[in-house]
Amino acid sequence: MYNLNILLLVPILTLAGIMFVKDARNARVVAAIGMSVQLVLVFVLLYMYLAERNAGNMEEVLFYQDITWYESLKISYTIGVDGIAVGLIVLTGIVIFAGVFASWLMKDLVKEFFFWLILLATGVFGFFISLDLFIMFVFFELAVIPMYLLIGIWGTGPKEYSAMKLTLMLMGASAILLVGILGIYFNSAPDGGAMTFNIIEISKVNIPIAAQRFFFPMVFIGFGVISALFPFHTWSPDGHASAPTAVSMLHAGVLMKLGGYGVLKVAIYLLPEAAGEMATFFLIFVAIGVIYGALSAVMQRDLKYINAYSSVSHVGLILFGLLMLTKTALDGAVLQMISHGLITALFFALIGMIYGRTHTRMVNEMRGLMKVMPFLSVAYVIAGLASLGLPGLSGFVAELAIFVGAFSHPEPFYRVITVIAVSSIVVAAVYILRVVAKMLMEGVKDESYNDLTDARWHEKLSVISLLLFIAAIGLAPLWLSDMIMSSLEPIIMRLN
Amino acid sequence: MSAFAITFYMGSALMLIFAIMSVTSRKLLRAAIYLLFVLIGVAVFYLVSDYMFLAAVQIVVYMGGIVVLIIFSILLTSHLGEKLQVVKPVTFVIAALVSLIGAGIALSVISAHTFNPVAADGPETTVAVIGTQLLSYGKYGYVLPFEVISILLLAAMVAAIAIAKREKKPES
Amino acid sequence: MENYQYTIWILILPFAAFLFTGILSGKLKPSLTATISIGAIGIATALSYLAAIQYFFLNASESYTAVEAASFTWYRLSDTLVIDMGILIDPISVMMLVVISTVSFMVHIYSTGYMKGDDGYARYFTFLSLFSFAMLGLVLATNLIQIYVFWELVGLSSYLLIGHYYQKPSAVAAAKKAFIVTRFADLGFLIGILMLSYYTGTFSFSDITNPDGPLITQTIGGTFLGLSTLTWAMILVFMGGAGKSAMFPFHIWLPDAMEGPTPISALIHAATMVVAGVYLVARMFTVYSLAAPEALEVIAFIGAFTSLFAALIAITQTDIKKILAYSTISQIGYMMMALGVSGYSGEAGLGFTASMFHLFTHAFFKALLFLGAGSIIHAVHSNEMKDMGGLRKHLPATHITFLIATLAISGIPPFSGFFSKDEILAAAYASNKLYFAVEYLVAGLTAFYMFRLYFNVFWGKKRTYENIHESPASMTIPLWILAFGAAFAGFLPFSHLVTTDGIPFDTHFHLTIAIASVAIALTGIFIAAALYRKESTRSQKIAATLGVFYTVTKEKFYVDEIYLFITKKIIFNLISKSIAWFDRHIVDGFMNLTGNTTVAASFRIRKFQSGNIHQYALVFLTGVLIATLVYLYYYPK
Amino acid sequence: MIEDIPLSHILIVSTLIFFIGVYGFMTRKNMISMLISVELVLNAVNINFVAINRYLYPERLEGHFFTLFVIGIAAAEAAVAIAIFINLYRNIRSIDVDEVTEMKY
Repeated sequence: MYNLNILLLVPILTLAGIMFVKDARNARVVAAIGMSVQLVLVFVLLYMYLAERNAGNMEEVLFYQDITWYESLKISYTIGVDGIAVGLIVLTGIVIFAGVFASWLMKDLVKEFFFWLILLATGVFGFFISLDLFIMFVFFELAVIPMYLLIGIWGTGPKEYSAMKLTLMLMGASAILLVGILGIYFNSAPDGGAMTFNIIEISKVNIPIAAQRFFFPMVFIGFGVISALFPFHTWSPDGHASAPTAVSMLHAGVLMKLGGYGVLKVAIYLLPEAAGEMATFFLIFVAIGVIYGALSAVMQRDLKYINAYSSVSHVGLILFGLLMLTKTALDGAVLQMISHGLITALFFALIGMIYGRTHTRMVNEMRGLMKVMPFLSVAYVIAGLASLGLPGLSGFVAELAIFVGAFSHPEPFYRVITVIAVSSIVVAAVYILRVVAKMLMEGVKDESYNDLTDARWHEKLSVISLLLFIAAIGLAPLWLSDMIMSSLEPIIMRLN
Repeated sequence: MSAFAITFYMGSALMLIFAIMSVTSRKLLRAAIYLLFVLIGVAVFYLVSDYMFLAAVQIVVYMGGIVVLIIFSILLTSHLGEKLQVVKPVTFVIAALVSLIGAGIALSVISAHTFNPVAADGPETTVAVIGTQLLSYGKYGYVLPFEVISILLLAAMVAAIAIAKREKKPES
Repeated sequence: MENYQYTIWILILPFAAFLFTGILSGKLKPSLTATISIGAIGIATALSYLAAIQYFFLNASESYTAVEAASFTWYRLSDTLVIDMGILIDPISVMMLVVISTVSFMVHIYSTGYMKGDDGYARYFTFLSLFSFAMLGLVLATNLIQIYVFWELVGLSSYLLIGHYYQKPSAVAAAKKAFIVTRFADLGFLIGILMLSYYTGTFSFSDITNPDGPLITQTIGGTFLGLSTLTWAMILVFMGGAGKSAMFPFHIWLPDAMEGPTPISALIHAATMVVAGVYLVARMFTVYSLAAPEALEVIAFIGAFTSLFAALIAITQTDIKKILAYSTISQIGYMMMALGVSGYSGEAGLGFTASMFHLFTHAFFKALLFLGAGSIIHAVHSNEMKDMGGLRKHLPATHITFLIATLAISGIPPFSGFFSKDEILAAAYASNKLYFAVEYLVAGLTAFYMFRLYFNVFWGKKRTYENIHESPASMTIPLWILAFGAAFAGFLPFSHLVTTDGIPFDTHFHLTIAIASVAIALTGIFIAAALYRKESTRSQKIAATLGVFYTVTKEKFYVDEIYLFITKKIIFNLISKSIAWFDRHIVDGFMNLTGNTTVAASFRIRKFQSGNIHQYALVFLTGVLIATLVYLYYYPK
Repeated sequence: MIEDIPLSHILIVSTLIFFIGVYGFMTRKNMISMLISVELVLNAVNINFVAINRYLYPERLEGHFFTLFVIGIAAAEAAVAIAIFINLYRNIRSIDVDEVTEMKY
C-alpha cells in the first residue's frame, strides 16, 4: 500500500531544508535532492498503481484516505488517485525535476527562488491527489499564488505587469470557480441528507439539472482560464515571456494542466448533463482558440511568445478533446495534458538555456546555433517535431486520439469543427519549422556566438529527462493509454 | 420669574455668545480664553444642579488641565497676534447651513417632546458616595468603566509621551 | 502457412542502426557509423530478397494472398478501435521491399564515396538508416495509422536529409518547404483516415480493402456536393498521396528538394519516397476501384495532367537535377494515371499492374540517372548544364550507365522502361483515348528532354576541366548494378506477380502501341540530337520564337509564385498578422481595459477618502441628519 | 432653584452649544481651534447628561458618571491630540489640516 501523503511530505521537508541551509548556493542542492527523491517516489507510485490494477483492484481510486478536517462543513482531507492523476503526477515529478536542474545557475535570492518553486510544486502534487473539492481548491490556490512572486521577482522584461496580469486573471477565475464549487457543494444532497465536498460521494448523486446548468459554466470557465481558454488566454503570452525558465516550464507544463484536470474531474464528472448540453457552445470558443493560437504563433518573433501561443493552441486541444465527451477523445485529452506538459517544459527549458547564452529571445537575431550548440539545437528540433505531432514522439499519439475520438462523435457539426481543429497541425509545422530554420540553421550571423558553449551537465540532465519520456510515450503509448482509459470508465458511465 | 431664572438665562446667553466667539475668533489665544468662559458656565451649571464633585472635576480637569494644555500648545505652535487662516466662503455657508438645519431638527424634537421631571431628591453626591459607586461592582456600580478608562488614560499617556518625544536625529 | 517471421528484422536492423549511431553520435568514428548503417541495410536487403523469392517463387498456390507476418498492439483508441504495428506481406509490399532495399543499399554504398570528407558524414548515414527504416515500415504497414506514422517519418527523414547542408539558406528553405507542403497534403490524408475509421470502425487494410467488406458492399454516409462521403474520404486520402508523390498542385517541393545531397535525391526523391503516393493508392486500390470510382477518375486526371505539365517544364530547365526532378514528377504522373484508368481484377487490372511495373523499373533507371548525375556533379562541381559538355571522354563509366538509364526512361527496347511504359499506354488506350494521347505525347517529350540532357552533358561543346576524373569504385559499382536492373528489369513477368486481386493473368504484347511509342521516342531523340549533339545556337533560336511560352515554362508556370502569394501575402500577412494584432490589441486590450477601468474607478472613489477632515465631518453630519429625518419620518413619536 | 427652569430650556442651550461646536469644527483649519470646537461639543453633551439625570432620574447617578468619564476621556484625548500637534509642528512647521498630507493615500 502506498501512502500518498509522502508526495506532500517530501516537498515540505525539502522546503524546510531550503530554509535551514546556511549557504544560499546549497539551496539548489537541497532542492535537487528533494526532487530526485520525489521523482523516485512518483515512479514507485506508478509501479504500485499498475501492480494494484494488474492484481485486479478495480476500485475507482486507489490509496484512498479520508481524514475529517472541518466537521461542520464536511470538509475533509480526502486523497486518492486514479490513472489520470497518476499520469499527471508522473508528469509533475519529471517537470519539477527538470525545472530544478534548468535553474541550476540561478544567481539572485537562490534560497527564496527554490522555496517558492518547490512550494508551487507542492500545491500541484496536492491538487492531483486530492478528492475533496475544498482541499483541491486550496491546493489550486497554493499552486497559483507563488507564481506571482516568482514572475514578479525573478522575471525579465515587464515582469511586474505580467505577474499582476497573470495573477489577477487567475484569481478572477478562481473566484468564479469557488462559486461553482460551492454551488456543487450546496447541491450535493438533492434528496436531503448531508452535503459534501467529496468528489467520489458527489459523483454518486445526480445534481439537479437546473443547478448543473448554472454552475457548469462557472466551473468550466474557472478552470478554463488557467488552461488559456480563448478569450481569457492573454495572461499566458505575457506571463510566460516574463517568467524565469523553471517557472515557465512548470507553468506551461503543469499548471495549465490543472485546468484540464479540473474540467474533467469536476466540471464533466460532477455535472455531466450540463456538460453534454453546453459542450457545443464552449467547443466553438475552444476551436477558435486552437486555430487562433496557432496562427498567432506564426507571426511572433520572441521565442517565448511563439511557445506561449503554441501552448494556447495545444492546450486548446486538451479542452477540445474534453468537450467532445467521447472516451477516445477524453483519453486523448489526458494524454495531451501529459504530452504537452513534457514538450512545452522542454521547449521552455531550451529557450531559457539558449537565452542564457545569447541574451536574446528574438528569432531573427540568432542564426546558425546548430553549429555552436549542437546538443541544445538537436533537442530543440526534437521538441519542435514532438510539438508538431511527429509519430514516434508523444504529441502524435495524444493528438491522434483526440482527433479520432472527436471525429467519432455522431453530430456532423462536431466533425466539421474537428476538421478545423486538425488543420492546426499544419500551422504548427509552419511556425515550428520557421524557428528551426531561422534560428538553428545556416551560418552563424554574430561572430561572438562562435564562443558560446553547449549544454552543461545539469542542462543535459534536465533536457534528457524530458526527452526520454517524450520518446517513451510516443513509442509505446499503450500502457499509458490503457491506464487512463480504465480510469475514464466512471466518467463515461456518468455521461451516458 | 425668579432671580435665579434671570441669572440662568443671562448666563446661558453669555455662554452661547462666548461659544460663538470662541469658534469665530481669528485669534487663537482668544478663542481658547472664550472656551474657558464657556467651561466656567458649564461648571456653574453643574454646581446649581447639586453635582458638586462634577463641578470640581470640570474646573480642575478642564480649566486647569485641558485649557492650560491648549494654551501652552498655542504658545508653542503659533506666534502671538497671528491671525488664523480661513476656509473658503462656501464652506462657511455650508457649515452654517448644516449646523442650522441640525439645530432646527434637534430643537423641534425637543419642543415637540414633553418631559416629565421627577421631583425627588437624589442620592448625595459626596466624594465618598461617588467613590463607592465608582468602585462597586453591584447595581449602579461603575468599576468596569472605571477600569477601562484607567487603561485608556494610561495608553493615552504613553502615546502622548511617545508622540511628543523628540526623535534623536540620526547622526549623519 | 509460410513463415515470414524473419521480416521483422528488415525493420529492426535499420532502426537499431539509427538509434545506435544517433545516440552515440560524436562518439563513434564516422566510418564506423557508415559501416553500421551499410551492414544493417545490407542484411535487410538480403532478407527482402529472401522474402520476395519465398513469396513469389516458392509459393505453391495459384494466387497471392496477403500474409500478416507480425502484429502487436501499439495503441488502443477505444475498445474496438485498436492500432497495431505489424508487417503485411503481399505482392506490392514485397515488390516495394525489393525496390527500396536495393536502391537504399546502392545509395548507401555510393554515398561512402560521394560524401567522403563531408562534415556531416556520420549524421548523413544515421539519417539514411532512419529513412530506410521508415520507408520499409511504410510499405509493410498493416493499417492506415501505421502507414501514416511511417508516412510522417519518411517526411521527417526527407526533411532532415534535404537540409543536410544546413548552413546553406536555400537548402534550409527547401527542406522547410518540402515538409510543410507534404504536411499540408497529409492533413487531407489524416482527415481521410478519420472519415474511413469513422465509417468502418477499423484502420486495418485487410478489413478496409476486403472486397466483401461492409465498406465496399454497402453505401455508407451521406453525399456531399454530389459525391458520396466515401468518395470524399478517398479523395482526401489521395491528397496525402499527391503531396508525397509531388502531384500537381503539390509538386512544388520536389524540384527544390534537389538541394539535398544527390544520393538522397536518388533514393528519396526519385526511387522510393515519392512513389509512396502511388503505393498508397495501390494499397487502397480495391476501395478506389469498387466503391469510389469518381475518386479514381480524379487520380487519373491529376496523374495525366501532372505528367504533361512536368514534362513541359523539364524541357526548359538547365539545372540537371531539376530536369530529373521534373522528369520524376512526370513519370509518377504516369503511374498515377495508370492506376486511375485501371479496372479491378483480371486483364481489366492491367493499369494497376503496369503502374506497379513502371514504379519498379522507374526506381532503377531514375535512381541510376540521379546517381549518374551525382557522379557528374562530383566531377565538375556544378549543377548547371552550361558548365558541362563533352564529358563522355572523362567519365566513361558514368556515361555508359547514364545512357542506359536514358534509353530506359525514353522507352527504347529492350530496356526496362519500354515494357512498363508500353503496358501503361496500352492500359490508357483501353480505357480513355484522351489520356492515351496525352501520355503518348509525354513519352515523346520525355525522350526529347532526357536526350537534351544527355547530349548537353556528354556531347555538345568541348570544354577543358581542371583535374577531372572518373568517380571512385564505391560510386561506379552501384551505377553498374543499377544499370543492370534498368536494362533487364523489364523482362520480369510482372502480370504474373503483381495484380489487383492477387490472381495472375497474361498480358498481350500490343505491337501497334509498342511501335508507335518507340517511334515517337525516337523522334524525340532525333530532335534532341539535332539540336544539342553539336554545339549550336539553334535551340536558342527556337526558344526565342516560342517567346512567352518558353518563358512561362521556364518559370514553371509561376506555380511557386502563386503559392508564395497565398502563403506569404494572404495567410501570413493578412490572416496571421491581423490575428496577432487582434490578440494584442483587442482581446488583450479588453483585458487591460478592465484593469485600467478598475484603476481609474479607484482613483475616482479615492476622492471620497480625501483625508480632508472638514469634508468628512460634513458628510458625516449630513448623514446623521438624514438618518434622523428618516427616523423621525417613519417613527414620529 | 434649578427646578424653576424647564428641562427643555437647558436642552436648547446645550443643543445650540453643540451646533456651534460643529460649526466651528467645520470652519476651522487650525487643529487647535478644531480641538476647541470638539471641547464645546463634548461639553454640550455633558450638559445634556447632567440635566437629564438631574430632572428625569434624580435617584440615580448614571448621567453624572458618564459625564465624569467623558471628562476623563476628553482629557486623554486632548493630551494625545496636543502631543500630535506639537510633533507635527516640529516636522512641518504647521498645524493646518490641509498641510498634513504626508500620510494620505
